[in-house]
Amino acid sequence: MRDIRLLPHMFIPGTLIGPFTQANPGLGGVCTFVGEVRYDEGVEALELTHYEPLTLPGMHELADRAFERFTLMGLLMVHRVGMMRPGEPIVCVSAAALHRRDAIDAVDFCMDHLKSAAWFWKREKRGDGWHWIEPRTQDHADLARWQA
Amino acid sequence: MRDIRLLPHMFIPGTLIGPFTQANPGLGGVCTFVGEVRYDEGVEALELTHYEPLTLPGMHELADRAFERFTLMGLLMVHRVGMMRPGEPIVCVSAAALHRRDAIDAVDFCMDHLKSAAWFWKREKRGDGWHWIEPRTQDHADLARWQA
Amino acid sequence: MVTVVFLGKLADLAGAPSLQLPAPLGWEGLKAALPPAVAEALADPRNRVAVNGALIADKPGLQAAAGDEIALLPPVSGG
Amino acid sequence: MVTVVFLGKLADLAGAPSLQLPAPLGWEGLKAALPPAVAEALADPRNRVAVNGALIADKPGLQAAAGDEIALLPPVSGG
Repeated sequence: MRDIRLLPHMFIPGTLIGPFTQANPGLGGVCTFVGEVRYDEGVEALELTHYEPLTLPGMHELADRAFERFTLMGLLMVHRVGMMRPGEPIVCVSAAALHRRDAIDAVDFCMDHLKSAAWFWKREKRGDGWHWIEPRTQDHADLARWQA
Repeated sequence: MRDIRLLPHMFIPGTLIGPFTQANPGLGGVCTFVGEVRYDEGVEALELTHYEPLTLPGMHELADRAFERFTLMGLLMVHRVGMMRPGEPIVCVSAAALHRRDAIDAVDFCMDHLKSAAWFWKREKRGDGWHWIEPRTQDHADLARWQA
Repeated sequence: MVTVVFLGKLADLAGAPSLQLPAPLGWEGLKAALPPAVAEALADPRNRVAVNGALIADKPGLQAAAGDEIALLPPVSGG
Repeated sequence: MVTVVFLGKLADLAGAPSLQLPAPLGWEGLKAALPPAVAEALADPRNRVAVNGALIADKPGLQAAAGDEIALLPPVSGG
């Protein structure tokens, strides 16, 4: 079960995760990460731009690599694009596997790559206008863990 | 938000995770692991025995250590006890944090400890009767990762 | 009386989940009152003993009074 | 015509999300037609170029024909 999507509208993670879990009978474990737009001081909105011809194929390639690297039964990878408000879900990655190590590591792997190696450009709106967000040093360090 | 429970009856993870997420407003991410009883060839049922005076305090100590080790906003740790059928959820750990690394690592940490260092005794029923399950070598290796 | 609770495999060896023994009860008294296979298993340091929910470090130093609960705990099993 | 799409910060520099330029279009023609700040940014190897959704390794070798879409991609940003 493989479900990779870009969503231009608000979503409720529970409505994706329930069916995803049901679609992988016989699994040993499911790990799920849901990221939400944080209530950072002064941030009114966040906009995530993508470039369709690269962004979705890039997510599919990332899923391919996750399936090669880990023993998975299923992978769900859903990313919001467009305008979001603090508190809204922005990303949901769920991995189903026979063993928990594969499920947890696959989610970790996908999240690190989505955060700093996927074709998204994020900017936030503050009182004085829009500001582009640079990846944090921590994000680059997280990504480097998988390159050994 | 801290919710540590032993459950003697079947539960639906979604009914725990939704309210848990709602109870931690301002979070950046939530990581959740749900383990289910696998459909292993010939296994008809699984029984998880605990010893109340040690098992629940042990889970609370584990939660204390997770809160010390990671920067968490909330932690949900629910474990089934009693008789289970293949396909039923057996454990659900969910961690909410400002940053994904803390949420994912806290779930990983708690699961490794619940699997091989918590006071549970697991046995499975096959055609020829009940068999106690020994921790896998992989479980000990997983646990050792946190002792550095 | 002292309640002795057997967990995991030790319940199989004991043939019952628990047992009532007269108080007071020390280590030698406990071993003498248990089925031989359980008494023997207690020598294995991986099998732990708790009194009223607290693990004891010194098994031969066990002292249980009336109303106490002794738990005999084999290594946890899961996976 | 060739469509030129600006992503992220490059859209701010260009003052628009996209631009139509006459075909055929090469690297020098592209740079000459862009606002100077964008043309300058393209020299930075961290800013990538894709033609019809495929990243190109050799920017100066760019060749776009009528109907092609050129995307100018700054480093991704997120976190």
